[in-house]
Amino acid sequence: MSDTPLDLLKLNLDERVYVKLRDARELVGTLQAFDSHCNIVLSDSKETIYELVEGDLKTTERFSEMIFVRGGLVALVTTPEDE
Amino acid sequence: MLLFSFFKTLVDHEVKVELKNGIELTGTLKSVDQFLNLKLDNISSNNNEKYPHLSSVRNMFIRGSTVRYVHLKKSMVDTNLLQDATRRELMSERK
Amino acid sequence: MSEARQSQQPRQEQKKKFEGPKRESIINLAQYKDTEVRVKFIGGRLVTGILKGYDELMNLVLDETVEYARDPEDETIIHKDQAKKIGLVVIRGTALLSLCSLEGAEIINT
Amino acid sequence: MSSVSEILPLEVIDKTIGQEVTILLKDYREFFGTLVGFDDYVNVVIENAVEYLEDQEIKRFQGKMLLTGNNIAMLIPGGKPASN
Amino acid sequence: MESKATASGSFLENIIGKPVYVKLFSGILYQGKLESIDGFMNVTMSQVSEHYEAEENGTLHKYPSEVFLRGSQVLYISEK
Amino acid sequence: MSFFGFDATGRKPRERKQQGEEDSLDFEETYQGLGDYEPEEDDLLNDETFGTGADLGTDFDFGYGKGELGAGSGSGRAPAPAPVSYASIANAKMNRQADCKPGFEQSLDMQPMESLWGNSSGNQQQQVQPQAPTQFQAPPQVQQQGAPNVEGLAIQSLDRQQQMAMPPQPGFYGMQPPQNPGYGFIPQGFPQGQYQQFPGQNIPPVIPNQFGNAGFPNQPVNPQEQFQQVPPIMYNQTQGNIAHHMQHPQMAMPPMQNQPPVQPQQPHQQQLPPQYLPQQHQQDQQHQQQHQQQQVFQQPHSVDTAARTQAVRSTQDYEHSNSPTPVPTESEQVPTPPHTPREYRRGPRRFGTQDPLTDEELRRLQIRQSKVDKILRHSGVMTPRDKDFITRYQLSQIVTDDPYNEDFYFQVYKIIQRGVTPSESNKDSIAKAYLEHSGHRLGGRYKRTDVALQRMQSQVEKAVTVAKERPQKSKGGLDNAKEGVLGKISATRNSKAPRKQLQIPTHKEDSPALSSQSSSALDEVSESLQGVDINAKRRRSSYALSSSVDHRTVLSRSGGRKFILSLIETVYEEVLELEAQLRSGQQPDSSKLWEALHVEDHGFDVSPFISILSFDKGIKIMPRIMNFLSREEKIKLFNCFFKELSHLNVIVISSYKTTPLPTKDQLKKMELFQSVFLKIIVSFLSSSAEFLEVMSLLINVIQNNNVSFITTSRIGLNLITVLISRAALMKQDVSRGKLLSSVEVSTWSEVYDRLFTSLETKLTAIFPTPEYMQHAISVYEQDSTQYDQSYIWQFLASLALSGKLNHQRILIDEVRDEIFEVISKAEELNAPSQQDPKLAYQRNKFYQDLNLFLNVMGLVARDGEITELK
Repeated sequence: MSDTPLDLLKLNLDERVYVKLRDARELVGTLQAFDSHCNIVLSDSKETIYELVEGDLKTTERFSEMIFVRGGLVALVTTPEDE
Repeated sequence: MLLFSFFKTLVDHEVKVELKNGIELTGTLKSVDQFLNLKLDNISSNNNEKYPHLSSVRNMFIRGSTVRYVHLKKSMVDTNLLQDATRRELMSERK
Repeated sequence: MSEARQSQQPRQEQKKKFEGPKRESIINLAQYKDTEVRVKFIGGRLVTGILKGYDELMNLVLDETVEYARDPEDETIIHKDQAKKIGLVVIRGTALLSLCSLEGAEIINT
Repeated sequence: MSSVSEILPLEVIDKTIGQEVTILLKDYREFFGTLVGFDDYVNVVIENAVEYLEDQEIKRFQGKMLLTGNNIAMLIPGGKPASN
Repeated sequence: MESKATASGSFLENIIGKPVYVKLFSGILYQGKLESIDGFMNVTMSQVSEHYEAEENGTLHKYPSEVFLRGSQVLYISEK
Repeated sequence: MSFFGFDATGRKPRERKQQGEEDSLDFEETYQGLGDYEPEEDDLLNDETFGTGADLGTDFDFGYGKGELGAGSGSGRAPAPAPVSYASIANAKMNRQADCKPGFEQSLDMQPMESLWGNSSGNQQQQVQPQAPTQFQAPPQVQQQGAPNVEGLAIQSLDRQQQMAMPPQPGFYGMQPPQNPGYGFIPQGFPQGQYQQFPGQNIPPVIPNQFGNAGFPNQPVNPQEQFQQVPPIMYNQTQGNIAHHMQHPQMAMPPMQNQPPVQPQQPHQQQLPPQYLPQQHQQDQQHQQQHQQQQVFQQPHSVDTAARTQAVRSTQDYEHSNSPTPVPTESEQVPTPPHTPREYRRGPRRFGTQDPLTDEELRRLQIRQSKVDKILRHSGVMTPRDKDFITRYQLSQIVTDDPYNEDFYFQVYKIIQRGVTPSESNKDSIAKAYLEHSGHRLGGRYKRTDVALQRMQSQVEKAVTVAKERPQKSKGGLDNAKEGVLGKISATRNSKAPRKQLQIPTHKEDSPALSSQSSSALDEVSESLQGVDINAKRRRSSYALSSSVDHRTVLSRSGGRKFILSLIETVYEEVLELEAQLRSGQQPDSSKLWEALHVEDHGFDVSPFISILSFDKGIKIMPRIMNFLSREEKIKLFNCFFKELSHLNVIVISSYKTTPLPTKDQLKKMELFQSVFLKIIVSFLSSSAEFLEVMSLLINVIQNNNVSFITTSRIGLNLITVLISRAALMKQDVSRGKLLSSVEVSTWSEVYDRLFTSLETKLTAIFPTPEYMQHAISVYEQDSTQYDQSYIWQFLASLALSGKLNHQRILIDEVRDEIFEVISKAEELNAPSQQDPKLAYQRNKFYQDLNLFLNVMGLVARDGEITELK
């Protein structure tokens, strides 16, 4: 049934997913929607932004109850370990 | 076309669009097209100091490809319907 | 597993289908054939060479090609001395930024 | 312009099948290996590849590798003289 | 949709289920078992470990469950 | 020659065509020599675009050169030739030429447009006459009427214009009124006020920069000069931009059963599963529909600017096409529009006052005008044919002949939203709305009536097929690129799907690696489990009271998380298919659905069906599944459910033993299960279950589970309560005409005994620990300060009800302490000092719950002691 990659993504509908973006950002949220461009809609999402500030790694976290993510930025999607 | 369909239901709602260059714009979504370009009305930017040139702008056309996120309210979305719509989109693409 | 060696025939047919309804490109490369040209790439690479062949998709074939190293920090600086001869080269049209003829021109250090 | 010259780029690549080739990407990356085949989008399949980043070898591979075409800038039949 | 065996197509067809390396444009290398691939070059892999450029640089992360990699970011897919 | 003056070869497009390009798009025939300017004898569209009489200018100035814009300019139209619209010319031309194009069917692509849009002067659906040039005359006057006095039009009057919009012609989904320059009419659906170009100011529509030519930024450069453009002339990204605010027809699709967006995550589902209304066509409902739509769209629903800009754009085309005056050559300065003093709003704040133009404003107008003229000089990048080509191409991307499937979310969302008026947003209104629309067997009012959407769609289909056929005739080829002067638009670049980078041989059979995945889930199960003896007697559930059970281990024993998730997705797909079949009136065949549920699949330790229910989305789909299952299948499903109750994730997380400190999400999941699945069981039991079938469910629970463990879970206890109370009810229900047969009575007493003995001495276990209760309250922030124990006393009451005297005595003995604890808690609240009504309510509730149980045995607790019930 889940023979193509997008089907794997479909399995995770309504489940928590971990999305890694191109620009050192990560999101964990409940997968509500996606399309073949990999545009994604997550609910109750937590975004983690990694930045190098004066040499050391700074992480900022932001929450959003419903968020649309542009497909072009998405690099990786999997299920989160445990939140 | 799923996301296009989704955004159409958000018209006249207030959304926060975050661009790839970090600018965040809160405004009322006025219209969207199949490339997910957005038109926002009476926008206010929350990181105004960083981007003063936006202070006088009232409505704006945003090119879809420059958008990073669009933050919405849960009340605007019927999640079960959206998930079913996603399933249908995949089913129709597979046919 | 023998890789599908593209026999001549499907290559021909495949290529033609690929182009679909031809559209003359707006630059007539025939005039540059066998002359020296300079090619800039998306992403900053720079080469010069003798234009040997081309197709509608602006894929090019250059001979006696020389690649110029770019200055890591500032893209615009060209180190003429750190040139590398790389011989016959096929250039992908999709990566082409600019192409110009070098007849009567000469690269200077900037 | 007469649309095609005698020497067609895709034919040059076609002739390189079975021989060594260096592939330069748009960024600072290069691959050197035996060209196995390529497709309409000029995605390239090479064998026993060596991956270079800014002229430094970072990885050697056995077996085949599919290199996506949308980042390929140049293909050098027979490999790049300086680097191999 | 019928598709004739292109070089890339037949290569991919034979490596499904095998251990592979997949590198993205960002330089991140993923090592694991190739589960499936589609026409957009999207990839799913299992038992995945993540490295920067090469394993020698150490493992950044190990993913317990299946991983989806987006096609437009894939630089190469190679047999292990 | 145009800016891209190429095609140096000058060969006739006809010959270029013969050059053996047999498989090029026949679409190409009508768009041959894109961007060329030699007069094309055989290009029909060319006439349609330029009109027979007009000469082919070298430049196309977007109609802003000569043609006066802003019908309300008062100074009347520039002396353009009599307004002969393209459509009429095209009609005449088409009729003459229809025979020479064998493939080109007689019906023009104009015809359907006309009938669709009718005449804006209100004669709705008048049949299409072959020559309807007059059809296109109406709009300009209407435009005139609509804007009697533009001079000094304040913003209010503009808005008023929009309010008294014409009753919306039933617009159609997903299709922008084709803005082809040839169609010089204004869709009737657009309120008249739309067409007011900002008085005295000709702002050209910006060329969609999607295809690379310079978009004219319509924001004035310097901030001070910024003024509120009314109506905000925002340029329109693509011609095909769907003006979703167009009056889309009232669609009577029943809403999805899920909660309305107003309460997005509201856990309780509506009981009645959604069904999509079977689509039937019935013409006779038309006027009734018409009336309905107008009524629906009279709400103060602002027509969004996209619709307005859309209309503005069509106006410009109309203007241009209407007066094909010779296009100014480069040298000829574009004449600035006549400078009759124009009053218009200045300054963002001053609304409504209509003071004459101050000099300063006049000067600013000048600057603005010069800027506009400077830009205009570079117009003409796109020939009208290119614009037309782009429009049709975009149209082909957007237009869909199956809006229900392609625009599913939007369509159904709108129905649900409209169905629920903000005031009564509770479940019943959804049910009512759903019932009204649905063809549900409980009788929706619209069961057989036509649906506005279907009828509207058929009307659109004619228009759509023509628009769709043209650019998509060669959809098949992967790289059927359409190239125009502005570069290559390859079909793979469209918005529907990203570019395919690879062709993967899709023949699955011979590649062994792939075949194992593609086989159906069932053979996969049997394949992987050859060793296990399928019908081995299932071991008693492994749950000792104390063992902590992890959701993952349960999953792994039923095929693994991925396997279960793929089952759920198959189930969803089946349900969607079946609902689609229902919608199209066919008799749905639910065999595949039943198979996907794996209820009868004993190949695993834990039945996959139970694991399906441990995912929220598995629970949520159950009501919709029930729609399609037969009675027998439902019985089997419930038997399987009760047999493996202790494997059910929601039982595990709702037992204070296995989940001492439940998280908020877990509590939400319990809530969801309670509201969805428990309701299904209750409704099934009450409507169609036989007595012995209830008995078999109970036996399944007792035999295959550690009943005491089940009772430590609130959900488990409720489930058992439901069963025994149902049994008790059926036993007493004399009205059903037939008393229980002796067999039924004896089975019931035997089953009761088995149940009772399995709980005896462990009855106190049904009471959660105080810490658990405290935690549950705090996590779930229930306003009440006390953990609601009513479900426990209901259980005890139903147990006592069906038990004999000795059972009741044992019950009381075992829970004596809990009884007195409740009484003492109630009395604590009775302290005279506290008059807080909430506490009083809470006190009564304590007694109420307790008495539920005590009354069964003729006792009552009141004011601190228990007495005989009189």
